[in-house]
Amino acid sequence: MKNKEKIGVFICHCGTNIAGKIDIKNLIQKNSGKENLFFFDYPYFCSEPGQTFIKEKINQLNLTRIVIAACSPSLHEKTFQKVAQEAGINPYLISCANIREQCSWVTLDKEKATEKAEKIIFSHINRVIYQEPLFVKEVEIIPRVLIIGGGIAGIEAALQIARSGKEVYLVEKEPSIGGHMAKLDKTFPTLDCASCILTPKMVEVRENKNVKLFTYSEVEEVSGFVGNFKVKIRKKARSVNLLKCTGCGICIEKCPVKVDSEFDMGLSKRKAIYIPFPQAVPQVPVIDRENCLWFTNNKCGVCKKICPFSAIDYNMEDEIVVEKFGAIIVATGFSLFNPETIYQYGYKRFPNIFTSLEIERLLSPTGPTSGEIILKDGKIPQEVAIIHCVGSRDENYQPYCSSICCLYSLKFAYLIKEKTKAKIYNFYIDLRLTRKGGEDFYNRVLEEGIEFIRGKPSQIKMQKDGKLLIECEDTLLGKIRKISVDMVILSTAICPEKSTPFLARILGLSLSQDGFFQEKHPKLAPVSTMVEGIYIAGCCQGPKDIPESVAQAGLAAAEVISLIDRKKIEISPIVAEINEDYCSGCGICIELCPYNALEYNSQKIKAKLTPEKCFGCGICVSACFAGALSLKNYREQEILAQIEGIL
Amino acid sequence: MEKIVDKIKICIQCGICSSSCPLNFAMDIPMRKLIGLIKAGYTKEVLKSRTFWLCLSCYFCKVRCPKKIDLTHIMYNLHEICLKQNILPENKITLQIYKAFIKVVNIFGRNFEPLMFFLSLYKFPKKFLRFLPLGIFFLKRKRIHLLPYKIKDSENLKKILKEAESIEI
Amino acid sequence: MKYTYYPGCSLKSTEIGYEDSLKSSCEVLGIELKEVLDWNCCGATIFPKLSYKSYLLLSTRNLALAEIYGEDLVTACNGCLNALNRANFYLQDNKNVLEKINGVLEKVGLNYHGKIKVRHFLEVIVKDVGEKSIKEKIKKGIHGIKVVSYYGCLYSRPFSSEDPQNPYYLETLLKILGAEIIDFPSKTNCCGGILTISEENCLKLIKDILEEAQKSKADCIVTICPLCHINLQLYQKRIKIFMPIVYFTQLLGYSLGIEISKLGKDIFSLKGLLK
Amino acid sequence: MKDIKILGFLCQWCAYQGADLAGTSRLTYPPEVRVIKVPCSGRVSSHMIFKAFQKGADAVFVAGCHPGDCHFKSGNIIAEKRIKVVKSILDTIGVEPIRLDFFFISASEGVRFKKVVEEFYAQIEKLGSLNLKNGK
Repeated sequence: MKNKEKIGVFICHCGTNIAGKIDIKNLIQKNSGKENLFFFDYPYFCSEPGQTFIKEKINQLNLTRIVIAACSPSLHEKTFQKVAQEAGINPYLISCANIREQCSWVTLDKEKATEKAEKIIFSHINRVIYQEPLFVKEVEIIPRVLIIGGGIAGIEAALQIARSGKEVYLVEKEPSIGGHMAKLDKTFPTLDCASCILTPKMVEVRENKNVKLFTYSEVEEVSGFVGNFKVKIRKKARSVNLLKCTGCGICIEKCPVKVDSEFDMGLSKRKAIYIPFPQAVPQVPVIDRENCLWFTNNKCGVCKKICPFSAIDYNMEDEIVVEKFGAIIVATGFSLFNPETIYQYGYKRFPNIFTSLEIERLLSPTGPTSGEIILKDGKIPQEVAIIHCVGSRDENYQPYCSSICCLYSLKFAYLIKEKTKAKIYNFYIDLRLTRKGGEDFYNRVLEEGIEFIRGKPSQIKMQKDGKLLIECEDTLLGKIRKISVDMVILSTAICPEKSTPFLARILGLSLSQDGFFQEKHPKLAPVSTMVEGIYIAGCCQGPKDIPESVAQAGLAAAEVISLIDRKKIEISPIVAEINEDYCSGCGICIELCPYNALEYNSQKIKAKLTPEKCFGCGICVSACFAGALSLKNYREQEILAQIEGIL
Repeated sequence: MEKIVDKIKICIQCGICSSSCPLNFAMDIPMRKLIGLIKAGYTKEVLKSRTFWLCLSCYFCKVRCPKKIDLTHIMYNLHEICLKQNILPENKITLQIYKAFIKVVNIFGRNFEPLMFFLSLYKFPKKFLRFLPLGIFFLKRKRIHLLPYKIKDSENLKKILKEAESIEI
Repeated sequence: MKYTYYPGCSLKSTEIGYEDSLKSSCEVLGIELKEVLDWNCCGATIFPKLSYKSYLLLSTRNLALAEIYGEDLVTACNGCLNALNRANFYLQDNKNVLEKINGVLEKVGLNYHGKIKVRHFLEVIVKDVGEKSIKEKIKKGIHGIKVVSYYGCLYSRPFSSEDPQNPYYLETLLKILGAEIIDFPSKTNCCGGILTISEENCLKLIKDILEEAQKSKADCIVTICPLCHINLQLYQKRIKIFMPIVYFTQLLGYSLGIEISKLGKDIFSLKGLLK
Repeated sequence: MKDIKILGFLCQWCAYQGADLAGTSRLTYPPEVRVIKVPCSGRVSSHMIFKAFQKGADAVFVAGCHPGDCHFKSGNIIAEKRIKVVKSILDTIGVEPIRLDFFFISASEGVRFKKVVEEFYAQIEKLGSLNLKNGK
């Protein structure tokens, strides 16, 4: 086809990132003079003057199509689309050639890189000729927000959004909100009490009329798109009527069954009907059907008999709630690494070895020992060891740094020293105390006379006298040391929450290498995801402390509020198109479409497309033998032209 | 040596290898330090050390290393480098055992413990005499073959063993 | 069930009892073993120290010979298991080295394609034969015998489907046979290997193991490796701790009703306990 | 010998991001490997693959998200199946089926992207360039 379009090709130097590898001057010289092609180069086209330069050239030369040869379209395609639009060209008449991530950065040889860049650029020139102007559509945003996870991040985000007057659904899988923070005793480095600062927020969640609380509930299905997500929530049968119950607790008192308390990390017992902890929100118990005698043996029934408000309902069934949301925030937090898999540290094999959350419960005044640090035999420990990086920074387990263990280990050292006067050893590899006040706190801990040994212990052995022997090389002294202690604390790693892969699948999010949710951009879009309208906050994105989680929650809330206040959102025009004249009515596409956007029109014996439901994957297009279907911006002739150019 | 440096680049000197080693009490340089010395280029000190000659191939260091460095393999490499430069270990018997083992395998294609035992210790009469009663006590309790078995293709094996020395890996 | 069998040198020279008990147990369990034809030493832990290339050649020759049979290769010696596995994985990761080694092997008409799996006999019995069919064939059982299981280093480290520091198949098997299992934290500690001959320090390792077994009041230590077996047995006189050491195949064979005289002499030390 | 040309179709959610990550991590791979972005690996039609061979590609690969990770639920699985069919067609017309392959590459697998294309490249290099006598 003879090209009648005037095409502007803008090649970016990206400083030396591209220009250092690709001989742009030569490339332009070789190709200048070709009919209807206009080449330009510039150090940074993404910069303000760079953008102005493009606009000027468009207007001067009356360009009709644009090819930008620069970094990956994932980064700046939007920027250049905007530039084109401002200069009067339809944003879908530009094409971005990726000559940085997929050419200059991955090729050693300069000549080869230049050759490859040329091919890439020409493949986009070929394609841009065939591109057609497309126009974005607008849809309304539903002013309701779903937050998954009721830990500190979820609570903070919920409150921020609710305060702005928008409706929030807060879904938590446990019987109470509060998350891990509710289990903590004091928070580093200021040593203020965790529940003293968390409880008021939990109460506010309960009081705020804009927050609809769904505890003991899980998200099961998500469909739709930004502005209009359709979500299925399963409210697990609590067996206690939330409206009738006053939280008097008489049922709990009379329940005969005792099982390990999850909240106290198995260090104390709870009943089969229980409220996980005193400050729980809501203050309504739940029946653990796996252990309740009524459900296991069809006996007992004491709680029902005794309840003065007849709030107990054994016949309660799971309830499914389906609701539409404009945006979703995921704040599902983390799970703690199980050190049982590290055989040499003897967790669960020997007594008096604790994980960090277990110690938090021991330290807590509301915990199983009312805040006293005691051994299994009731004695006060004389020597305590704290082992850092258990499961973290270890290729055999979690390769990443869990970020907060150093500081919480120092916190344990300080608090235990204060309570027991024991001698305390910290076994560390590197101390990473980068948070505000971290170094001051380190100094305070050093002044307390707490010992620091740089070395990763190789094993913990049980001695005859019941003490635990830690073997370790003190790497600063170059000496093998064997230290016997009464108690060992394992500063265990922060792992992705167990439901993370499932949620990633139903939400369409991707996971990073560590198994946490992947953010859209590590620096500039830390709480956004690749799916528009879904945000992440807190530890589900990676290990972090409370201030960071709160900051992320605030940012996620701000993003959501700004999204909803836009009232309308543009949706991508890249959808399928059908030419009914060609359709033979075979129905293959209908079966393949993942979104039910195609239906069978039995009257016409043809497929019928609903563009609003289409997400633009193009699966139907490539399966259509008749060539009746096409995908806008990725039509067959566009891609074929691109193939021709690149080879 | 450069190949070794390449493998230990990611070492964070945590010291778990040193304290995991069952013979760490007998070493002059802890393993972690040995790795550090290699990294820093103190090749002479490294090769003079007796640390790696004590390697029992128990792989505790390898499976516990948080960076998954194959330390056992590095210990093996150090043996090889030493022999190439003719640096011999303090404990002469260790090397003699190794040499005896290789000799027996070279001749027969398989190992034969009694013969290997003899070849290892006959140059060290004191040690030999200490072991003799143990050996006899042991042999009395066992049914053993009295003569070594020579594999059929032993000549060819010897030939290709020699040839293998010339390949580059 | 068919397997290719690599005995290793020890089973053919000093540890004949181990091989006898292994083979007779296999017969009862219906396992068909085909010995690799004209196999050679695997290189153990000694060849790789002095010349890694020679070691690769030795092990690869065995692998190439075993590949002809097409079944999984089983061995009952930890040293051989480790040497063959190490070579196998190394060559699978470094295809260029495999090509070079094959270049040498071709001169004796061999070629290794890297397609074999090397396994320990213990794993075969627990995983492939399985609890059900062992239980069906048990005639006597070893009820009442208190055992500690000692794996040594090279069974679970560094290549194993089990926890490298806490393997459990041996306990699983002994439990099936009816023995009383005593927890033995030193189960994968090192016995000193070949260096026990030259390094007096290694005696401490053996002493620690024997001491712990004695303290736990076990009747015997069950081993799965000829070298561990020799080390634990040989130095008892010098350390002055006496403790019967038996192979797992001997207890297995006994349970399956094989005559005690066919199982090797080690098991005589347990005669008083076996009914 | 003339240069080998390899064309890849990468889904924009996973494989293309993986290729970008290989770039951001400054990993290198043969410059003869060139890629085209598609919205989903399921968009790649058999027509496009044949066209690529016809226009001089010596090998073609399609890469999408890992099973279960597809942004469009199942486009990658459909693509994988389609590739198998196209492979058998290639076989009947005398093109070695190994010149076409399907890979699962996630957005976080920059290193894997490099590894996969390098291995694929080496495999095709051994095979030599494709000689299509009279086109198709």
